Amino acid sequence: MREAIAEQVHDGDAIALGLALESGIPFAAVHEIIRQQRRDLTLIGPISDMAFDQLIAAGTTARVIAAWVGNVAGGSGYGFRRAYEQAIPRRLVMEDHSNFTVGLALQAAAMGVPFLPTFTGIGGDIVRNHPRIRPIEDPFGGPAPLAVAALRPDVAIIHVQRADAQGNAHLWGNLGLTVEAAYAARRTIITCEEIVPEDIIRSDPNRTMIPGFLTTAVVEVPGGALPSSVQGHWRRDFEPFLDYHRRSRTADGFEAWLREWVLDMPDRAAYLQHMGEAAVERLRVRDEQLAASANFAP
Amino acid sequence: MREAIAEQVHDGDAIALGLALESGIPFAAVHEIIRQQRRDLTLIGPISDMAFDQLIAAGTTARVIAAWVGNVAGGSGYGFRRAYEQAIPRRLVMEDHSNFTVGLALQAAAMGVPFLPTFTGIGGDIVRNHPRIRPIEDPFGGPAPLAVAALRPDVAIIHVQRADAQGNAHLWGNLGLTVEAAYAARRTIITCEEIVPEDIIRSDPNRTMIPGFLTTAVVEVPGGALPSSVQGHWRRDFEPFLDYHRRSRTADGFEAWLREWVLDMPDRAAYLQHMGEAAVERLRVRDEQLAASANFAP
Amino acid sequence: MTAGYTRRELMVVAAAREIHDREVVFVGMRLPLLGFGLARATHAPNAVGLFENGVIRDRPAEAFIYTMGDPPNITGAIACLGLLDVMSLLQQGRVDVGFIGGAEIDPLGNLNTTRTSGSGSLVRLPGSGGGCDIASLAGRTVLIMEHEPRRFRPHVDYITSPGHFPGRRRGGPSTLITTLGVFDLSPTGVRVRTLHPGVTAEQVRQATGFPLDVSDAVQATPPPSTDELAHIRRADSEGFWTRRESPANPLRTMTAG
Amino acid sequence: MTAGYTRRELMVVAAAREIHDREVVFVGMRLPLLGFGLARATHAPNAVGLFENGVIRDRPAEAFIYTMGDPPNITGAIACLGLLDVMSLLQQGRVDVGFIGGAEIDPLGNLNTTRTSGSGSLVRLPGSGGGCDIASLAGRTVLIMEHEPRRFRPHVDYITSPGHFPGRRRGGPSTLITTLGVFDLSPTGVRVRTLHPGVTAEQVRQATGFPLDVSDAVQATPPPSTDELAHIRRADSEGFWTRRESPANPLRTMTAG
Repeated sequence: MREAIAEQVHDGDAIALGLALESGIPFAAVHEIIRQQRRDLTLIGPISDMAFDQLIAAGTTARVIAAWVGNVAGGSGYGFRRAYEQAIPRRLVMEDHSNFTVGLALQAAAMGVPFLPTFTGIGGDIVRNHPRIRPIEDPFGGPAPLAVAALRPDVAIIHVQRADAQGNAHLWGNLGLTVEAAYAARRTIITCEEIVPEDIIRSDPNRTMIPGFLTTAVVEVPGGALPSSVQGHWRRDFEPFLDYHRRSRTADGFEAWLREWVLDMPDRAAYLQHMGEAAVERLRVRDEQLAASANFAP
Repeated sequence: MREAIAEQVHDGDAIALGLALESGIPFAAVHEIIRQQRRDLTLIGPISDMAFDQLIAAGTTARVIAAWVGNVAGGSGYGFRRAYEQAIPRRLVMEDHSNFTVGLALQAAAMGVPFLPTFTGIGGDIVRNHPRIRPIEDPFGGPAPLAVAALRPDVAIIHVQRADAQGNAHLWGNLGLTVEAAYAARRTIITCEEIVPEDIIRSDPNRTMIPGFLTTAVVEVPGGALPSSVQGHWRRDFEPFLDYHRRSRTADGFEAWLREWVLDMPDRAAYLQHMGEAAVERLRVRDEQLAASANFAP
Repeated sequence: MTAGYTRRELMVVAAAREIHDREVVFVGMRLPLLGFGLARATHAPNAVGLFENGVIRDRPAEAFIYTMGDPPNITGAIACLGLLDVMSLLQQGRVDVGFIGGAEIDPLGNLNTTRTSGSGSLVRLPGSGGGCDIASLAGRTVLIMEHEPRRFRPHVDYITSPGHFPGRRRGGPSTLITTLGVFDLSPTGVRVRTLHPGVTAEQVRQATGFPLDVSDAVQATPPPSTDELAHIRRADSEGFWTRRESPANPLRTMTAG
Repeated sequence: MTAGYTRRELMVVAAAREIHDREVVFVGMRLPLLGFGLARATHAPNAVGLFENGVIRDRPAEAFIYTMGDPPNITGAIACLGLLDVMSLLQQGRVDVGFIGGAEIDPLGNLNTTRTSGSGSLVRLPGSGGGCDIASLAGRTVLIMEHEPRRFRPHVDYITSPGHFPGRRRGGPSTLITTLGVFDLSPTGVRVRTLHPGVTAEQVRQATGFPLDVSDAVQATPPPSTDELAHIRRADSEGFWTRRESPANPLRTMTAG
């Protein structure tokens, strides 16, 4: 994780993460970015949950391009609010989107086109004087849509259930904007529950959401998305979201939280240890509800 | 099959089929359309293989919107050529596309936008004076792309491995433009190898390529895509493609082929019987190469 | 708690009644989710629910979910697609009704969940999520709000989710369900449909930050039936969404997402 | 068959040499498919192959395939996506090199697979398939053709797959591999790179329907090595693609699709 972030994430980069919305948020990578003190980042995502709030409050972030920034469990993201309302710890530029427009912006980059048309947002303030959204005519004479300009992240960070050593990644459950962002991004970091032999991936090519030639780093980090959920691996852990919500209400509270859960943790293994074995085991999915078999024999 | 075609496919309809390209071509439905003597159809698809050729030669078709019409095994589609070159059995209007532009046209309809931009085809004749493709400006000042107008089929016909009674359909292997067409079409007919209990579908919601509320008819037709392949169920049968290629070289030859394989066959069961049990069994996939398990337990 | 049910339970019932059988519903979390489950269990057994993260369900999750991305909402879903797939279905016009919440509303049904200076100083709210998309693209929308004067404003500071405006292509807010009553929304403004049992016209006028014509003769919101209540309590067995009446509940400012 | 290998085997080797290690290749069927497999097995072990139906492979199928949609091409693939997914990767510029065939070609590398009156009467060909897309969007394209005078025309009747033209955004045909030789293509036209062993300059001039400067001093296409040949013959054990030299072979008019 340490090397992947060191190599792939640079000061000033635009980073897409939290793309599956409330699940599979790559917190291990987020915390490593904070530990490595990246600066002037742009964060891109639909609904970021508290990952963006942590990155903002830790001072890594200059700009956010997102549809919703907060803490799904607690509502407001206090780190986000402090930055936006009071420029603490630094000024934050916000590019507001809806889930659809940020998705279209990523998809335009994924498709290699300058923009995609849409009818969402017309009549509202998101699309008014938006740096990435402009009115456009329908050349076929129909009602005029809006054009959402392509948005190409420098890096997408994506947590999946399994990948092979080449970075071919199987992901199931929530997808959100994961695929669009991986296609759009210049570099893609895959964090995964397990690195598996390539035969596992090849047994189900329709499950490969990210082909390995798009992946620039793959890291095995079991539990790397906790406290968010990972289908078939981890339940959502509610309490850390509420705890973060309470403690991040003040800048001092945030600093204490940050020290405890990020700065004092050398890596994700330490984080899991700090959670405690009982907590980890309580969240681990042990039941099996397997996908019905699909035969790929030729 | 008979009732599904009677209810869902009308004279003058625009029908999308052959969407997964060379596999899963819904020949059972194609032959039923011919038996029911539909007229003035528009056929929509990327690479149609001999399904379009048969529909054209049988006189059902007024117009084709496609990227490639022929017989992948044999090259030329003689029925298509007779119609295009000599208006036999009737005049055929051809709207030429590339695979990408016909896909974008369907995807525009699927997305509910009037057009999608692209850079494909610039400098070539497909996009010149095309009824569905026009130059457009990039409102953000970049190079000017083309706009491909939305194309909404009246019906999409799709063959899948399994569906439940509500039409929620699992499809694996080749996808091509299947999903885009099902989303774009006003009505969707699913033909499937088997209708399964809904629990099978729900065990793997990421495998559901077509949600049932888009499906207007679901028909169990094992072998309904033969002689094309169906991953995990049927190998491709090469000989019928070559046989059709040889026999369709003349209009009379086509008529004899049509009588033998379509008009004299009341339904797909009769078709399989006419193939002969040995042939059917030779094509049936008996090996198992199952997708690696994916756990959906919460 | 009034007459054996909470206001929020009544709001769930009102939400359920906005869903007709066979409709495709863009479901939000919390009360709309419970309303969807209730509608399916009663008068709309063939309704289908879409979630903006890509999930399509024809029945609620079997275990409690806190977010639409929680694993029980995926397990047993009909389909789990991408965000753009369900947004495309929405933009195409395949969604009959969508539910949205907001922090502030104006008489045209414009919702603000982005930023407000209503209380004097600038407060940044989380943003649209999918709210703007549902408001823009669904066949009609049902809005769910806390009924407080500071939330009902003549003009909102920021229109996150557009309400009625001239030239609207489709849809718009049709119904507003609040903690005090149920209201019809149209391009001409807000009209009271029913007030919740025990709520007076004066109370509503006081709680609405813009002029609203309310007569004392308006009918009462039909209370939940025993069956409806039983269903809601099975679905929200801890009363997590339906009984927390505290104004400090931070969930209130969440979007539908 | 010349010197222990067929022309088509030589063409496969020439195609393989157009693929560099780590490149992303839009693979066609037939000779390019064999070329991709050969390149992977020799000098380009990390090349990745995309097929327009959505398949991504890093090694050829284990059984013979007749179309890119045949089941063995899916079994063991890295990924099986939709057509638009791979076309998007192509349009984005993620594909280094694509292979295309055509029925007719002009000196700018424009290909026609749509319709021709070259033989006097109108002949309808199958159309573009993905050929136009690969020609328009790949980082560079390699064209594979039968070298016959009626196919090499000063101007093609219909430009299905655009070659070089002023204002081209990206790419364009870089190499033409024919039954007679290997040629460089550029905005300034066709230049001979090598002629296949035994082919004379005069033969090429005769077989090219537009003026072409060919010197007798041009080098010979390097023949397949023993290893290369062994690999090709394992991959195409029936000689299905590599030994059918009959001009009646109907497959010749197929596009890359």
